[in-house]
Amino acid sequence: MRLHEHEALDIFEQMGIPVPRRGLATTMHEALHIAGEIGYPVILKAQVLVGGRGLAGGIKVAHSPDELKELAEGLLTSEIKGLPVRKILVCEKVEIQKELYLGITIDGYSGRPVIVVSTEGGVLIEETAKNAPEKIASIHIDPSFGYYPYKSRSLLRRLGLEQKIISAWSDVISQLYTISIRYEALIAEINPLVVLPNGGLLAVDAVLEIDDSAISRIHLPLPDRFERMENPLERRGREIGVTYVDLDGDIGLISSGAGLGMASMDIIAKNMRPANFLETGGGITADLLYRCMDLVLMKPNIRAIFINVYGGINPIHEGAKGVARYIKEHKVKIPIVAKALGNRQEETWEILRSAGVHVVTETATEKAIERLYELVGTNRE
Amino acid sequence: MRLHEHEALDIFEQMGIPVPRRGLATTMHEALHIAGEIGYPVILKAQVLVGGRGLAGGIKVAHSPDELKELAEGLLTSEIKGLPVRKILVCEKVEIQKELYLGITIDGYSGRPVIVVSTEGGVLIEETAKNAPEKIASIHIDPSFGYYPYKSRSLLRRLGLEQKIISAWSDVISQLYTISIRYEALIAEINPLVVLPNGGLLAVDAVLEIDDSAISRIHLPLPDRFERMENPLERRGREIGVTYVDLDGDIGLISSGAGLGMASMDIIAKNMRPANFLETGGGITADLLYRCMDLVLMKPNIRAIFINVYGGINPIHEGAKGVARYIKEHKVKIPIVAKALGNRQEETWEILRSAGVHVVTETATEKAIERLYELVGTNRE
Amino acid sequence: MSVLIDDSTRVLVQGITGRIGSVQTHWMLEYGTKVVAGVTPGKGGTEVEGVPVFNSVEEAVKETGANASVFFVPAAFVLDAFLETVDAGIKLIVVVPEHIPVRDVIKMRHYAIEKGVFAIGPTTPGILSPGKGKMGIMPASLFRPGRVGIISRSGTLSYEFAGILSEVNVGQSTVVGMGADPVILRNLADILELFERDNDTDGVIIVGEVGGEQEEKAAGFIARRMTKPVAAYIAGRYSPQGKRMGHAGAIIRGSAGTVEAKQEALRAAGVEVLDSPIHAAQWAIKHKLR
Amino acid sequence: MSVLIDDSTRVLVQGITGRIGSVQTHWMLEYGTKVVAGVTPGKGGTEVEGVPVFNSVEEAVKETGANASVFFVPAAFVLDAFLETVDAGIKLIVVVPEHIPVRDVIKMRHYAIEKGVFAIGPTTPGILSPGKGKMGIMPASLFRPGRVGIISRSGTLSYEFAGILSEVNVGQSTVVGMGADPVILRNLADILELFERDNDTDGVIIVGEVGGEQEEKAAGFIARRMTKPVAAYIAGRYSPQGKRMGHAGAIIRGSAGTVEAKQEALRAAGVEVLDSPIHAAQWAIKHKLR
Repeated sequence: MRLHEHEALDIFEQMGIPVPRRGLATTMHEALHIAGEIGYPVILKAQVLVGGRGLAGGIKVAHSPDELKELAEGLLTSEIKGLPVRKILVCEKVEIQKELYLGITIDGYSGRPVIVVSTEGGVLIEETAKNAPEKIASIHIDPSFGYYPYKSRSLLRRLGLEQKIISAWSDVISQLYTISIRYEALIAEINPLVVLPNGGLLAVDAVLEIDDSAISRIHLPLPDRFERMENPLERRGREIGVTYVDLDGDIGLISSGAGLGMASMDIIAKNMRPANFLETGGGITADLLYRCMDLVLMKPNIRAIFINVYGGINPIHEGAKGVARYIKEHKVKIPIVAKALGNRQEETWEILRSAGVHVVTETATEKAIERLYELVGTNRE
Repeated sequence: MRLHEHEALDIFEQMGIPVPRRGLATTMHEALHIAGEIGYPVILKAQVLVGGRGLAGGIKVAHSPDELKELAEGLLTSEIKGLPVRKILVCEKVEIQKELYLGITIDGYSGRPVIVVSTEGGVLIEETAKNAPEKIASIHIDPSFGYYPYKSRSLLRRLGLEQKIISAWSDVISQLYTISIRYEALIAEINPLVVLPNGGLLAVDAVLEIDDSAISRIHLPLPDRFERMENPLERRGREIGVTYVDLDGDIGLISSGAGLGMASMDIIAKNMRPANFLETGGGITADLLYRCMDLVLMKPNIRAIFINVYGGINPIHEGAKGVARYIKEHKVKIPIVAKALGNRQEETWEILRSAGVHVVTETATEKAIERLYELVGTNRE
Repeated sequence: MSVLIDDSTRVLVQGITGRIGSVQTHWMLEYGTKVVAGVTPGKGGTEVEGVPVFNSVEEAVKETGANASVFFVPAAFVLDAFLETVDAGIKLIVVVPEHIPVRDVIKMRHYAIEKGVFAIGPTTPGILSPGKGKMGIMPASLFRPGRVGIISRSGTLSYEFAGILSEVNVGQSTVVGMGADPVILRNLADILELFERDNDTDGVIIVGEVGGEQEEKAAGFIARRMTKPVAAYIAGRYSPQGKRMGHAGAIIRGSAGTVEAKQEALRAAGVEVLDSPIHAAQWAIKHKLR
Repeated sequence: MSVLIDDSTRVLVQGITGRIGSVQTHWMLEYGTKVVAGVTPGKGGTEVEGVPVFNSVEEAVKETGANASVFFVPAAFVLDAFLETVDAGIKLIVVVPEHIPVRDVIKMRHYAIEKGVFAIGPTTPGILSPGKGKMGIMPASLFRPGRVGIISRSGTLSYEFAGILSEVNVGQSTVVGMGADPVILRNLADILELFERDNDTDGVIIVGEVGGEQEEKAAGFIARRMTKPVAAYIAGRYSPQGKRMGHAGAIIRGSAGTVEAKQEALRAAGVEVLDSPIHAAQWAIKHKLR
């Protein structure tokens, strides 16, 4: 789960990390009020869960109430990379002497937490990593030994910084590391960590992504995981327990397994356009596939559905019953192609066929999608 | 810091360990009210911080309101091993099928936490350890690997228990281990852990001793460390930052270092009686020794004072100034013998001598106490 | 011999009394796997599908000589059970469950490696050696014996590739699901090494996915050490990106983890990159792998 | 040579800019100790008593060749600084401060032992080799060179014993404060072993205390391995007991940790048990130790 910037800043502040004065606004009037308390100029930051928000126009500076009204109004009626802006964070604008980078994540390959720092923070940090690797330093944390502050001091000395910054920054690293443990973070990041004219540090942005699998054991206040999903179809997917990603095509997809789903999308995309990605996970039941059919068809103008499932851990014959029931109850007329192999495959085919589903018995998804393409072609209006 | 049984039971309960229904009473009427709510018979337990409380008459069973009145009244006006009983815990009396033992402590020699269990809990547990060691099992926890529940299951299997008890007991061990970490416990103990007729477990006693050096970093509600000290002189010692133990003799003692203090007591005790143990630690100042003199003399009938300090980390010449000032301001007449060696010893002797203190310049404490004995002998009334 | 599973493999099923554990035990037995014991604390003394259930791994190993374990334990209990299993001396562990906290996986990974245990998963369909046995949830009908190894990040795509090969009479030596989590218990390169050493394997197919850096790191291993032909398919070219936040991962990897970057790294290591699963068949036939 | 401190010892003082750190640096230098560097993070570039101060142990070691460290760091920061010191390659560490949480000491102890570092303390007066140098807070005037080793749990009692010997012209080879906490960084038996191996030591006095089991365990070592005469004094016979709660410690030890139990164990190992510190003089003279 990714937290919004304002949620992450609140957590960082509780842990003692210096953060800017700020307030969250959902209307232009709220923004005006907050800016009045902070004093101009202020920064307006769209609270949307995408990277590269600044370059996409989601961050503005307002120097006066009039300018703020215009900018806040504009942001609150805009979309950033397809996401509507519902909230904006109004922040004090500080004088920036230098922008640093601090990130803590899990290095998947070595299976250890890693702390990454750079003296060249800001939006182009990944460019810095490529073009000036000497300005980046990182340290892996041994999972049984754990983190200690001296590790940060040693890391920062490698960047050739003055001791005053090392001391202050090392404190921020220790605090962020504690957050990353308590909140089971996959990513905890401050970019930029600003050096103020007085030499102090300020975290002017905050990223915190929590391990979904660990949420139930984090005994700390957390925002609701479902409410935050902007897209109603994706939220519905979460509710019924499947991964649903909304796309802009017209071919519905139900698959078991993320890899199989991705491969299906890749093949569909060769000459059609997927309407969604849907991955059931290992918990298929008749009811689940009934709901999946409903979810896929919530989107208007779906021209066909492709079902691609394997009976390994999943009882696909049960799933088939749900699909068949949905088709009958809702009198689904668009073509449905299914590839369903594995344990109890013949039984599954039987159920699907009797509901009018086009069952493909070859193994290759390519073949099934060829069949789908024929049907969609025939069916084209 | 040792917690009272009722404080420890509250913490155990919060963590999910099953504990008896109970209430804390400071008066007979409160006890009556609590017993009424719980239902008779009830157990009355004196809340005093000593071991062996049960054998010393601190635990009683009341079968009726009349009996409770008499017993509660009796307990609340009694002393257990010299400590006045100010509070009693009124507990439900359960039917006991078996008494188990569970303790978690730090094994000082190997420097590791250790979990100790026995199928023969109760007041005679240390006898069991000697006479029936096969009924005791223990497991050390590697400090970097940490504790996991399977360690408890494996430990309990060694006692030849049935699986149902292993499962329930293993849960209690995991909970108590978590407590021992969160509360930086030196000892966390349940004795007895009672097996009920329905096979469930109940912690009917609770010991929790917290590492004083770690208290400042435990961010959990804790009772006040000073208020709980029963003895006003010992409490005063804590307040001024020294270790003071009240004894029943008449020779006052001020020493730097616990070992030196203990050796001094051992030697004094050969033919006199120490009034106290007082150890300054490494923070001697003029003010501290002024306050130590005051503390030692708070006890009436002190016949002489022995000061035994070394100037290693301690500025003993500063300490001497405090002693001299106290003697002058309070016109102390009883004999004071001082042995003060180390850095700046001559300066120290000079200050003490000019205040009328008998300074012994030989190294052996034995010699100084011989001098003290002569003076006390002479001074005897 | 074959990779990881052979005639001496005596399988313990952890969480055998659960819904999935018991069903999968049935399928594993039906496939001829030597399932010798199950463990569910508190359910010792019972039987599932004729297999004796024990309260602890220690007892199961002692009583049955189990030397490999497959997990169907609820995610919250996997870490504890895993450490118990390592301590009991089991040297091969397959962790099927998904949704295990990544910090638990980190602990499991380090403990297993330290103790010389070969563990795969989590979120894996397991291991299947056609005609020899299986540990996990792979549906047996799609596999047939032969000499191609498959290593897949995705469970269902591993079935797809095996099925595509089987349809053209290309059999498999062993199919291994490496697991799909951000941290896995053994990396792709470690598993490739087993196939490189295996006398029953003549070529290997890697079924990868967008994200992470398993495939890029494996490319390095292949360039340096693999002598057998390798093909690779990377799923997720069409997957929507752009919602990524945080740069730390990309900075450490120095790679974007995109399908293109992975394909390029693999190609540079001499791997044949397959555009679609169905091309696996031609590749195997071209290399005369049966 | 002598135990732990010799001519090659180059001492680093951690927390050198603090009140106690700077005063004790003065005394250590005055005693002839080679104090080559100090560390206080944030105070690098300054000097204390003419000794250069660095921000990190790593820099101090690199610039000055320091190979031993003595701690005057506030208790809350000791663990972090200790691990830093071990990582910087220092092989002898003396931790003077008291009131360090026992769970911190546990981590320090295990890390030091794992990395082959000899550390003593916490709550120790340190180490003094008369005429050679000292690391810690022992007041030099009480010590004189000779061939008796002293190991003490109590700081001030170690001075007392050294002074009593010095008064009768019995010198000391090295005096070591083992530390007074429930867990210490090196156990008594480990320190005894150094004295047994030391060519400059002819006999050893152990100054113990009531509680714990250091002396009992040391008795085992002495019986098995010590060839030099050993005397022991145990303080605390008169100490009030009876407030002890909790049995776990006593159950593991299998001993009450009383003065009598310790004396008995030591006597059984051939140690001469001293009834009072002053008897150390006669013992040394009897064994012709100078």
